[in-house]
Amino acid sequence: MTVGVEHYVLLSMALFAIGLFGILTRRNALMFLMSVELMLNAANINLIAFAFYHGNLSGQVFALFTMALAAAEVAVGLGIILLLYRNFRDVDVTVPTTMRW
Amino acid sequence: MCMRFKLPNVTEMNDWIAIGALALVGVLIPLGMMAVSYLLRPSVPETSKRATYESGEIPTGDTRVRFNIQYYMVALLFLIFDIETVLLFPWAVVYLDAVESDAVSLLEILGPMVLFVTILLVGLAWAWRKGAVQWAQTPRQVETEHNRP
Amino acid sequence: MALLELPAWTTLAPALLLALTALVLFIIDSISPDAQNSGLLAGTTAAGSLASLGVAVWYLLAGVGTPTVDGGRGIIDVLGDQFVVDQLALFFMIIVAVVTALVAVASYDYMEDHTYQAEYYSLVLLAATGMSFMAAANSLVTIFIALELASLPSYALVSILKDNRGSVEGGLKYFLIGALSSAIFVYGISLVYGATGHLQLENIAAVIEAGEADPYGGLLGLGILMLIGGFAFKTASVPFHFWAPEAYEGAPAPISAFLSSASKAAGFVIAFRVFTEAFPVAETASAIGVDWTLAFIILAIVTMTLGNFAAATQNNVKRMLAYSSIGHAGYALIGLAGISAGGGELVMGAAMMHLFVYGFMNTGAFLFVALAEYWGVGRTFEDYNGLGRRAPVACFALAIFMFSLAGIPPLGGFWSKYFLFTGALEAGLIVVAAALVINSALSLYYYSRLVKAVWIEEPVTERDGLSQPVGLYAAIVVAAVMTLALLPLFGPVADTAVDAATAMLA
Amino acid sequence: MEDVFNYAPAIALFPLVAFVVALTFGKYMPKKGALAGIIATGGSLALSVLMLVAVASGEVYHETLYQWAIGDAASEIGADGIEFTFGILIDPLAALMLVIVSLIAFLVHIFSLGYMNAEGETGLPRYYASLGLFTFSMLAFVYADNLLMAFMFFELVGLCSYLLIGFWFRTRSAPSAAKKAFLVTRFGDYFFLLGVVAIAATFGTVAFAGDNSFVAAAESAIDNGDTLFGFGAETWVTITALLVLGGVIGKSAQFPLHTWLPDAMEGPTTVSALIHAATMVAAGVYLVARMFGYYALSPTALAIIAFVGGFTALFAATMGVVKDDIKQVLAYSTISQYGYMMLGLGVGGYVAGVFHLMNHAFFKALLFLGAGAVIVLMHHEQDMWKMGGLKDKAPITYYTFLAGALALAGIIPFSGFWSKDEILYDALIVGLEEPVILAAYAMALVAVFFTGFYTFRMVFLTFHGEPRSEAAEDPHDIGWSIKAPLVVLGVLALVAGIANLAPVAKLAHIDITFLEHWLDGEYGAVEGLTYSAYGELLAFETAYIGGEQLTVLIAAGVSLLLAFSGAGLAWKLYSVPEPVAHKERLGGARQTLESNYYQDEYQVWLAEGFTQPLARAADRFDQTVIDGVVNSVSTASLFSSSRLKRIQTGLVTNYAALLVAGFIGLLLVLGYVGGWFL
Repeated sequence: MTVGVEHYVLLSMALFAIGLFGILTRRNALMFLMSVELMLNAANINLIAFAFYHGNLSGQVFALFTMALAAAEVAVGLGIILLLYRNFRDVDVTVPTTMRW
Repeated sequence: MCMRFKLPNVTEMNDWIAIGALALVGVLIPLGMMAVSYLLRPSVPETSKRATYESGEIPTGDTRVRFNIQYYMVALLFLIFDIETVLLFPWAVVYLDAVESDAVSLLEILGPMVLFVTILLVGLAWAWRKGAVQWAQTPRQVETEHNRP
Repeated sequence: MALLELPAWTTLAPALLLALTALVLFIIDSISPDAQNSGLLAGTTAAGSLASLGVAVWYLLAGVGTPTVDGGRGIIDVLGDQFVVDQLALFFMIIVAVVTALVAVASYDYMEDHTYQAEYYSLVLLAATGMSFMAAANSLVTIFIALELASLPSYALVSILKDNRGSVEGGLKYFLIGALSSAIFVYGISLVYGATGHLQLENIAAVIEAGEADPYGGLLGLGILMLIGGFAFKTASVPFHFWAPEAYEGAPAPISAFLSSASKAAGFVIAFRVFTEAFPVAETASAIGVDWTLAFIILAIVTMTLGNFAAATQNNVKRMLAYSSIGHAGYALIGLAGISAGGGELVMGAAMMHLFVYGFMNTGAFLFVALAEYWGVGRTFEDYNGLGRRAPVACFALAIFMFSLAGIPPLGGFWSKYFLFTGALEAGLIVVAAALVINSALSLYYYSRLVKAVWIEEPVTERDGLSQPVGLYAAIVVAAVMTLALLPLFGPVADTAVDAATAMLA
Repeated sequence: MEDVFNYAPAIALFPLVAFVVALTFGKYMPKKGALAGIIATGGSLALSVLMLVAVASGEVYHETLYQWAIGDAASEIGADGIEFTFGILIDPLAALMLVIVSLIAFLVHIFSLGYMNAEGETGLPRYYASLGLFTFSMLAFVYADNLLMAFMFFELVGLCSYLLIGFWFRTRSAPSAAKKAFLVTRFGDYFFLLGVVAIAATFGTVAFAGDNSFVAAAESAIDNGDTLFGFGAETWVTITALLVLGGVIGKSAQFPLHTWLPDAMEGPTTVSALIHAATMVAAGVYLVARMFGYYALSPTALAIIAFVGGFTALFAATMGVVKDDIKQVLAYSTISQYGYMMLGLGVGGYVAGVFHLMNHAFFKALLFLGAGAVIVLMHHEQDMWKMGGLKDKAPITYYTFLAGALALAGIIPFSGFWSKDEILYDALIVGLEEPVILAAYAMALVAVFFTGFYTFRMVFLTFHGEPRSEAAEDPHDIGWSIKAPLVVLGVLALVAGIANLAPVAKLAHIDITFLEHWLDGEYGAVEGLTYSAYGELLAFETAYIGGEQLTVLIAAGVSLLLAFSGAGLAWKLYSVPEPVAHKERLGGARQTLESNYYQDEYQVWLAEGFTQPLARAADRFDQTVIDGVVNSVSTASLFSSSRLKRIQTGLVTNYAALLVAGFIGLLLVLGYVGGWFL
């Protein structure tokens, strides 16, 4: 039994679902961020697997870009989470609810 | 999700059933054990049980240790500049081949990366001037910090 | 004009100029990190965006991007088809540059005493660069990068008022929803890549047209839906709109203007390009079993209804505008819902016109809120009561923006909505057209409420004379004049938009 | 000569400029804008004469100047699209009318110097501005080349008359008279507008002339036997023609929409002269002449025009008999005379109708200006019973007024005789075959008697006998600016008949019917807009009483006899040193006549008894049902709004959950439609 591309797809979907689950349940901003990273990496798995499957490199290159962008996103995100802590004394994303409706 | 995934090897689905069953069993056994122990164990709540395990030592202070903000700044900078090397890597792989081939001039292979690094350098210079890599605060920075509203 | 002699990458100049200006700002700030020369910073930003605007207009007039059969200089591919400069791209580059310029001028007063001015302006320019590149991006790779380049500075900009709880909360929500959306988006890209083996839009279309993607219909369908999710986030469409009310309300008002006008327009341009170039309606439908326009029909109706209904009972002016901005995204979505195998250039052109007009009237409206925040009069409708007597010019401009947003003839907002309406009818989308009419009628209620508050109601408290900040006033007046000037200019704008749409659908 | 036509737009634009100048700078100008008006109308007159000469030399002008809308809806007859334009059509009819209008306007402006300026009126810039706008509208209306443009300027004419009738807006009566004029004519104009829309929708064109005019289209539709909107082509043409006629009846003060005109005497007398002679009232009849080819297609419409005209002629003339106010008498005479014109056009006497329109313009302007002069003489007294004996004190006024009166009464050889006789002759020869027309003819004939009577009653009461008041004994001076227009018009009233001496031509067999040749396009005309072209369309049969010449003689003789007997009766009753009123002899009819046949009363009764309750009911319906629906819709919207916005809970985790739920919902819908789950 060889490892076909469909296995990678299932793996990435599982990873994606785990990330999504984390987003829906975790209230800690950092956990939220990490869940997003999981989802991005799920996409990366897909990209590299498909690049291998289709025999072209564009998927792999795109995965590199995704990684770089994910890092940049984390940087900005951490900055915002720091501000969150400063202003609300907590990193719970459900705390700031001054604006609603 | 049972969408129209046309998996190439339909006959291998039998193996999948086996794997699925294994996974199910693998999940059910620990869950069952936890459930049994939950039902059987005696419940004696005590504060020391909830304390952080420090190999017998009594823990002191808060769990969360506060770091200096400078650690954070440097970590962020490291994160950004570190990840950019990922983008340098494929370029480095093809660099020699490109230099040797006649189809691509040296400017075409070198130019974009020089530009990329230049932009990074501008960013680094800016961060430097803003004091992001300053390990200790200079008197001047302390002063301006005070003057801020 | 020695245009043809210039290398192809120079056609990206409108975007590159914005990036260059951002770098210049970094250098300025590196040279004197502690000086707060807001005039220099705002001036440089405005100059850079005006240069971008000028170049884009010049290109458009010179025929860059116009198909050669129409007497233009042809659609220009850059970097191996990763970018493409055509009329569509230039049209939206113009919108982005205009809004950036207005926001930069207005920020001069709004951000006067702020600590992080250099960061502010360079982030604005970087986001604008991203939006400008979005207009030209022609591959899913460049689209994603440009989109992130637009998004990341936006997150920071929304929360740039570091000690303001609203600003931080808005930024946090914007960031979290944005991160989730971009994860969904990039996953959608990976699925489309998996189904077709390409990331470049024409190649994807070629694979789909050849029927080679048919075995992976499920992958492709899910991927397309996830792409729609990414666009919906950028354009603040339901159900990815949740960030918008809080982000717009919490952000500095010029940033709200920037995001709701330029960012939305940029989101639409990639949606237009991806769905017209990569996923031809009929062939994609045979691969995934359903017209993707269905998704946009649903989104359009739900988005405009939710936006307008939620706006109707707001007390906070800025939040009302935020919801109205969601409603307008619903209107513009009709441009995608109305595309069909045979046509749709009219309705897509109408959506482009709407975004163009919207770029002025909505920016102007948010800048008025910026002015009110500058004066410190308060945030609710009641706080705005009687401003017309103190500041007639700005309030007159506000009335123009409101009536144009509501779509009162003969203002520009009416014409673009009218074209959307006829386009929807032509495409047979009677329900969408009806929703457009009902929502427009409802929107008149809350728009006129603001005009009434400003001009008719008695002020709740006596207030002294209001100052007249030069930059904010200039930006508001320019936006108002342009909203009015679009009356005679609407013909050329409409022609350009429909030409661009026709070229895309050809 | 062709180049002359390039200046055609200026004919109308001059007065428009005068309007702007008088409005903006009138206050600072020496004569408060009068000079601007005089120069402008003088210029218009000069250009109009040039146009007349150019048309006489065989040129015509038909040019579209500006296209302001194109529709691509197909019309009922299948023509693709419709264009709405502004254009100029100068053919013999328009050229003639341009000269008349600009001449009268010019003279009225001059007269105003003496009538308004010298009397120290206030608000003169407003007066001259309105006059300029009035002239502009009428001139543009005259050379409009399509029905819609004509309608627009027709409305503008109405607006200007409103402004001018209400010039003395501080009095009680003037504003209400102005409102009445506006509303009554507007009532007719509704039908006109409907007619324009119907014609546009039917034929896809509103052009008067050319191959793609609605007249030509209607003709071919009738020839092809088309069915238009479920009617036969001819029936539909009749319906649309009658709709347009609604506007004509309102503007030209025909029964039953004539009631506004006598009240319009509240305006300055100069304005009355302009309204009655050349602009407002003339516009209606001119419109019929302009689109005569269309009416010629429908004998029914023509017969209705003729009958309404004949009836109005008699009806108004009887009311004029009992009036004491000099301007009131003239007002009823105007209604009556326009009845004649309608009769003339209605029986197919296109030339006769236009001829009378021209002659009437001259003598009615003359009479009104003369009356204005009398009013100045009398220190603004208008009651004829307080005048008398002015003959010797103001000879120029007397003799010119007399010339106008003779023309009005139709006494040979004054101009009125020739045109009125021609109308009656045309009516007679058609009437011998058509009983309806014969009835109209009979009424018009009787009206001749009354015309002679009230005209000379007015002359005798005003100028003859002994002065009956202090003012009449010591009249106010009048200047050259009053006398000069009177003299010009007096000469014209005497000699204008030469233009078309049809009876003489028929009896003596000499070719002197110049106007007929003119309108028949012997000098130059737009194809299809000529007398003979109309003649071919007409379906009326004619007959003679023992030969053409005898018929001519009988017609002329009878009408002359009646005119003389009317004048003679007036002479017997009123040409005495101390005339007394003879109204008692009328018995029960007196009250009816003095109340104008209770026309106002029944129209007010209609308005109060029928329209007002209907309006109240509609208002109640609006207040309760419509507003109720609207309010409940808004309440429901706002309520759902306040509920709907609650999904924005403020908790970002909820947002993420809703986002995912929304996405999955979309996925389910698309997957269900696309059959992904099968």
